[in-house]
Amino acid sequence: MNNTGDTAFILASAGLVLLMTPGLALFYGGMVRSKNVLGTFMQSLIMISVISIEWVLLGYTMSFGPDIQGLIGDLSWLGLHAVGSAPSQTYATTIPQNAFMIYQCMFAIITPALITGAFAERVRFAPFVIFALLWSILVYNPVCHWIWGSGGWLAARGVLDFAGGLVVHLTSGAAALAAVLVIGPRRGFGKQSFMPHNLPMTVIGTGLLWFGWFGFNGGSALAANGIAATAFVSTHLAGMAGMAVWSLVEWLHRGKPTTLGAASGAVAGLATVTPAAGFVGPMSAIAIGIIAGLLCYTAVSLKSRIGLDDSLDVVGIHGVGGVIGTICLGVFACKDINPAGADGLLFGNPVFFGGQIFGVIVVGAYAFVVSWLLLKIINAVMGLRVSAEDEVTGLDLSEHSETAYS
Amino acid sequence: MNNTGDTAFILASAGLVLLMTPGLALFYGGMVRSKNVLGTFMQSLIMISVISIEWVLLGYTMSFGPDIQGLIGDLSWLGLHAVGSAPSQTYATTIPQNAFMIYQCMFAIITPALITGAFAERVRFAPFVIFALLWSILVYNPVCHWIWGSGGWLAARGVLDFAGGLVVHLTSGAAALAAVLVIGPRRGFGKQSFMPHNLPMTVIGTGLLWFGWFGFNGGSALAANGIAATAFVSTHLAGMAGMAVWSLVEWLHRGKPTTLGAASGAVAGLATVTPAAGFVGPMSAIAIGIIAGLLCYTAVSLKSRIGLDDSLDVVGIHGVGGVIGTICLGVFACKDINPAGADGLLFGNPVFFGGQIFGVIVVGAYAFVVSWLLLKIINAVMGLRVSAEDEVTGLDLSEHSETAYS
Amino acid sequence: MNNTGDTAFILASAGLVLLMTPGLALFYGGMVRSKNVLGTFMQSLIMISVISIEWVLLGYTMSFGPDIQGLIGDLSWLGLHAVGSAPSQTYATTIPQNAFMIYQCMFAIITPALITGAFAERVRFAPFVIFALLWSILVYNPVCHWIWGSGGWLAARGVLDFAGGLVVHLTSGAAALAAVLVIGPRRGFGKQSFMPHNLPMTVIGTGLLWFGWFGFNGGSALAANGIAATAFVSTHLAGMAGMAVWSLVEWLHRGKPTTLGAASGAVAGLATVTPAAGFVGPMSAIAIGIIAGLLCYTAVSLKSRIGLDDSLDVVGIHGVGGVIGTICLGVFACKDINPAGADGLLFGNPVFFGGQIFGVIVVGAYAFVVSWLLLKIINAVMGLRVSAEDEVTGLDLSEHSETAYS
Amino acid sequence: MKKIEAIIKPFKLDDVKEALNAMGIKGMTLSEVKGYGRQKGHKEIYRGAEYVVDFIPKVKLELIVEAEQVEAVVECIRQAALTGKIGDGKIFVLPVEDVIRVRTGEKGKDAI
Amino acid sequence: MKKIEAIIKPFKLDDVKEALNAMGIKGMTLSEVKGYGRQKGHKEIYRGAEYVVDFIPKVKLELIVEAEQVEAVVECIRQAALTGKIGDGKIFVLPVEDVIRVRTGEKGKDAI
Amino acid sequence: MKKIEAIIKPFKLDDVKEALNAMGIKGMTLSEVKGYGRQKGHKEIYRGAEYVVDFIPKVKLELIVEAEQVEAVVECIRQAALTGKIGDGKIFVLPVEDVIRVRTGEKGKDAI
Ligand SMILES: Nc1ncnc2c1ncn2[C@@H]1O[C@H](COP(=O)(O)OP(=O)(O)O)[C@@H](O)[C@H]1O
Ligand SMILES: Nc1ncnc2c1ncn2[C@@H]1O[C@H](COP(=O)(O)OP(=O)(O)O)[C@@H](O)[C@H]1O
Ligand SMILES: Nc1ncnc2c1ncn2[C@@H]1O[C@H](COP(=O)(O)OP(=O)(O)O)[C@@H](O)[C@H]1O
Repeated sequence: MNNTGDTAFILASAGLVLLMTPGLALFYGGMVRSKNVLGTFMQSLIMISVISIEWVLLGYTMSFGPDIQGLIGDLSWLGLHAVGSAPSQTYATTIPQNAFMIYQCMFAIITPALITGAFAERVRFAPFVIFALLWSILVYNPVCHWIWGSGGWLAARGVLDFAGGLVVHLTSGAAALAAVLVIGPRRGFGKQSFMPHNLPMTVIGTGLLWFGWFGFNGGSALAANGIAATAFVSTHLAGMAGMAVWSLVEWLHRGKPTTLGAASGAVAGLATVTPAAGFVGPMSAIAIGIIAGLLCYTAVSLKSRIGLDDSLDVVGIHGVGGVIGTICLGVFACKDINPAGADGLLFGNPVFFGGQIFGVIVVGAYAFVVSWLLLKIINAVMGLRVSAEDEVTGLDLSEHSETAYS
Repeated sequence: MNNTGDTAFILASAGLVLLMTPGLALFYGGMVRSKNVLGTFMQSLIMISVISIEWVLLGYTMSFGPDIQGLIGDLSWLGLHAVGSAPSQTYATTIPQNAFMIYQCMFAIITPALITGAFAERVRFAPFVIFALLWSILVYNPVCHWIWGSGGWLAARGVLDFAGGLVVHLTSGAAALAAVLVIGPRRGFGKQSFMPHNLPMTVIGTGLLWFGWFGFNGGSALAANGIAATAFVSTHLAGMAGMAVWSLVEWLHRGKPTTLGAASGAVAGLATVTPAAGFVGPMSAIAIGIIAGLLCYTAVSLKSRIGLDDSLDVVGIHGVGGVIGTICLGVFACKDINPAGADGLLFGNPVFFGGQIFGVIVVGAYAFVVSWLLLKIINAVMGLRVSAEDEVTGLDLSEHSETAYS
Repeated sequence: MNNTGDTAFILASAGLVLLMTPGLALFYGGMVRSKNVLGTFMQSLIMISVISIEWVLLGYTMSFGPDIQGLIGDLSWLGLHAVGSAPSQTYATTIPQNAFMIYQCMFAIITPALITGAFAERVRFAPFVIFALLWSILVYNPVCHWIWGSGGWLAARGVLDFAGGLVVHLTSGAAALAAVLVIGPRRGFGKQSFMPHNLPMTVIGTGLLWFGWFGFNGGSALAANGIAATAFVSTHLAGMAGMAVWSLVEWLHRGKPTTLGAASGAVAGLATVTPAAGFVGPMSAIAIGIIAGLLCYTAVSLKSRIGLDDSLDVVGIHGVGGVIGTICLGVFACKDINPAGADGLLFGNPVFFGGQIFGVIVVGAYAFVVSWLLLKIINAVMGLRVSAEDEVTGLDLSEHSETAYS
Repeated sequence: MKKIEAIIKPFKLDDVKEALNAMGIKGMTLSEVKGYGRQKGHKEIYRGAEYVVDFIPKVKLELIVEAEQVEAVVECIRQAALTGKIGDGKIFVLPVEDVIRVRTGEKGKDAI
Repeated sequence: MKKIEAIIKPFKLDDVKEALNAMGIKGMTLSEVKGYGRQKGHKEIYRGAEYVVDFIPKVKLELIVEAEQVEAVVECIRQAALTGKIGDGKIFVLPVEDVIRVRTGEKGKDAI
Repeated sequence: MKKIEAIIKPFKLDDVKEALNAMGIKGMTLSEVKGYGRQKGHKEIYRGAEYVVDFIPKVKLELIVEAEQVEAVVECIRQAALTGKIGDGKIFVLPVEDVIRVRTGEKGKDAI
């Protein structure tokens, strides 16, 4: 039977997660040069179309359809066959199944959009769209099934991921690393400095992302209950802690706390707590946010050393965040907080901790390898990069025949 | 008895629909020249004041008050008399009536705001406000009663409109057409090109509109139930399909997919599915979005030919969207999806299909004629257009003594 | 027992109130010069970190913990000890206590952020952070306990404040006045004019604030019931009335209605109705909005006369709004609307009216004096103002080593 | 060769450009400037207070032309930019000693 | 007639404008420019990395004055723009051959 | 002393700046301008319609140099700004009568 409160909560959450995609577009768009802002937007926005269509036709059944060997869902829900407004027997049994389906769709949309920050300002639109579509089918859907699909093999091995540390942040972070290696740096990288063209835009994006994250993590309880409240609280506390720590570290390290630093720390904290949100208490969430701020700041600072042009720090924030969040869950998880969860290292359960690390290795390796192959193939077939001249002109004009401001 | 889940859902939806008005201001504001952005904002924002006051005093009882001859509500709820937090016996019987009242208020606000895109950059503030007020009383309230008021004559003839294809989009689209004819083109139309001054602003607006549309269509189920989930899903799928198709067509037609094209296609899809959202299945919703993208793109392209300066394409997107959405409902409606709905042509029910076309003709003609007369009269009495000099200076300075950026 | 509808509603409301802080940052940021926009943002954003950490460790138990003499909560909930997802016996008994805790946290965050508008463009980041932290502990928490904490002495004397006219708006307004006196005007105040650098940004902020205010006032019913609907309606109506009146008065007084005027009137109406939202009927809410528009406009206009540089009019809008809203509640409150409330002067209850005035005097005086002392001390110890040169350079570069636009 | 600098009202730019094209002038550089002069600035309102903004947006055209063209070009710009109202702007003629085209290195007349 | 171009610190603009008004100069054109010179640029931080931005915002004033006024105007601007710190800017004096007022067609002195 | 005005492609600015530094030129002023000339403008699409925007973003460099440096500086800029494609820009040389440093009041050569 559908519960009105749970239904209201999940539909609201689905709306919030959808809002994160334009939010991400703004977050990224503010950081690029003004000649690339629309191109950067488009790479996120078009995911709403490309992935939604993929999801309703194929992705949902691959991810959540009846299990095959723990590896993938079968095709019995192809094109949403038999997915109506009656609740599912397996997932979110108190809300219409199409509400659950569309809520999950929003996760599938934003995940490839996250990757785009890694190769900002230099990739052609067409090959990107093809990459994102194939990536979603070959990387997102399987990993989603392994962890969230009933019968998924990683879930069966006890790996936990409340709202997407592995499924969303690590997969996109690993793909981002592959993309940086395959696509290479922007022209003038190292010589010129590429300063953000519009930091207020990035701040608006951060605000919308934070707001949406409540739906992303809170909604992952799939009901308006105590776990949802716990996840909501963890999300907020890790976000605020990440923001505080990044600002502070930058203050000590560089002499000033920056606005972009605060925004980056917030996103780092929010991303890192994602896998743990509904499984840990508030003090653990704060600890996770602090760790996130420290390690992501370090990762981002190191990056410049090794000369990788992960332009908007997808690896340093989402990749690293997904890894440490999943491992932190192995440390801080507590059954008193969520009986459906597990006890972590802190609560004397090294087995679960080991399982989380196993999950990180499996998902990270799988996502990286498949992404790398996909990018190599697409690059060989049609070329991922814009021409040197187009890169100088900027994506807005060369790829979309538009100018952002006039 | 008030149901907490339904109440939470409708209040949240009312908030979302309110947010659409600033969203629309941004969507439109980004497309005008920088000297007119504040004037464009104000035409949307002030509707929140003008229409809200009209609605609580008069509009609500005209639209939803006890029926007179199927034509209009009587005045027994004047000034919200007897409209309290107890549920209505007639409408949304599981939530406080004042929640239903304020939710409907948000629809009344955004409808005249939609019209403003047609005569952007050239109309005086004062006569516009008077027009909007009278238009709401003479066009919006009656049409709203005919279709959504209990006893409304179009509803009685079986015309369906889930969330406002006729009540919101066709009325505003028809008024927009009248306005374009009465007010005429901007100075230099055809000679100069009027490029958008800030496309990122338009993208922010699109994001907020999409987000709000979940409340607009989802909330129109008036309860947090399966129909709400169905409407939510249809909304998202039609929006994403409209975005995909418009981008694709523009790509083939002009060589590049544009950001504004993606945004326009999304709004076209969202507007077009509005009347159908809670009555059709997901594949039908996708079909509706595809049709919307194709036909709205065509309409907008033709416009320039016939030399009408529907500046921000209200006719081409909301007018056309309202018409084809209402007709598509006549085709795709399915009782298996919503027993309270109807079966469409596809499901062997030409009668219902005919009724929808009848609804389009009646509402389109009524809205166009009354709007045209209103505009003619107001124009004669006080003049709708700013002076040539003020048009050159821009609305921001001439009408509001402000500069947007400095 | 947790009610799903109430839980969904309060979590959604908590998200909305969080969104108000970036909304405020945009509202303020658009009004400053472009060299100070990031510095202005940071003063709001960092509150999310500083106050959240303070709240979970200390603030929540000080405000809502078991009462000591009606003055303050004891420390039994220090660090959220015993605050879990089971409902509280005292507050919001149908939702998880941690949901109530985080919802209240959002109020604590935005209150000191409101103050920053008073001393925009001239204060150092470090001393501001210290001030905000101490202010929250010494002003916000006690006042919050007096009025909303069970056993609070002002509550015991029958003082009512639905969503923060005293707790949020008057405390911040009084602190703003103290800050203006202690810190003094910007360089060139009176000589130069400081025009807003980006009014569209201010409009975006206004839209988000209005949207968030539904959670701020509606959520203060702490359940998805008729009172929530009543508060939601009052909020919208006072906001729209404030916007209408400010625009109109400015039109008559200066010859044009301005966009910033509309935005300011909206915020004035929304702030003023805050203490009354759940206790008054719709017509009273409109009256309150009208009074707010008139008096706040007057206050803001007078300010310039007496040469105080309350840069973004925190005193004139939030201080004055908090005062008149609380007093208006003493006039318009009505038990037919909310039995848990009171009858006001209009309904023949001068005692309650007197009590409200008493509340205003006590809270206003307390907040002003403590804020003034705090600012004096911090100023003496570390200096609140940036150097003359840094003020010329702007906060973005001098305090954060960033440039907003490039 | 001479340099002509013309300060005109922004909305006249298109007319001026067309007029110059019509007479075969194919190259120019323009920039957005703010002007101060006889033309009164506009009033702005900020929270119920009035301010006068006395720097007015103008467009500045810079063209290098051959000495013998100066007369004609100046007159052409003047006609196209004329509204007859205060603030129509000014045209300055300055001496130029040399012109070089980056692409080819051509100098003088050929570089224009 | 001469053209005076002054590159000054933006926050000094109001003072300079007032000083010029005081001596009866009623017309000028200004533009926002970026300057590069002895004055060191400022440091910016981007995600924990430091960059130096060495183009500094300046305001460029352009005024046409009669030859005999040049001395006085230059000194007036200098006084008003002076802070004594590096980066105060420069004033250039260029020859002008003719000035035309668009509105009236007046030439030379009368056009200023 | 002479004034050199160079109109170049924006993305060449860094190269030009470095080249000038290399030859000891430490001062310049630059502004964003729009150029119109042989180089064709770009196409923009607006709701399915096509427009050509024929004003192209350029950067304008202004430097005052001593007469004897002009040759060298012009050549230096030309080399650094060269792409060989249409639209590379122009360099103008104008006479300057005097230069004053605001900070010190120094005149002529010393003020550069
Ligand atoms: N002496 C001057 N030097 C430089 N620019 C000037 C001078 N006088 C006027 N201008 C420019 O010409 C524009 C128009 O001049 P103004 O006196 O307002 O009108 P008009 O040229 O019709 O008399 C001014 O806005 C300013 O940009
Ligand atoms: N040779 C030059 N040509 C053109 N502009 C110059 C030149 N030298 C300096 N400037 C301008 O003057 C400004 C101030 O010069 P700078 O050397 O920084 O300080 P100061 O003038 O006090 O020595 C520079 O930012 C630049 O805009
Ligand atoms: N006669 C002119 N006067 C002023 N600026 C000019 C003139 N001709 C060209 N320019 C400037 O030089 C730029 C490059 O000129 P263009 O003719 O496009 O290419 P090229 O210099 O390679 O022939 C133009 O964009 C414009 O800014």
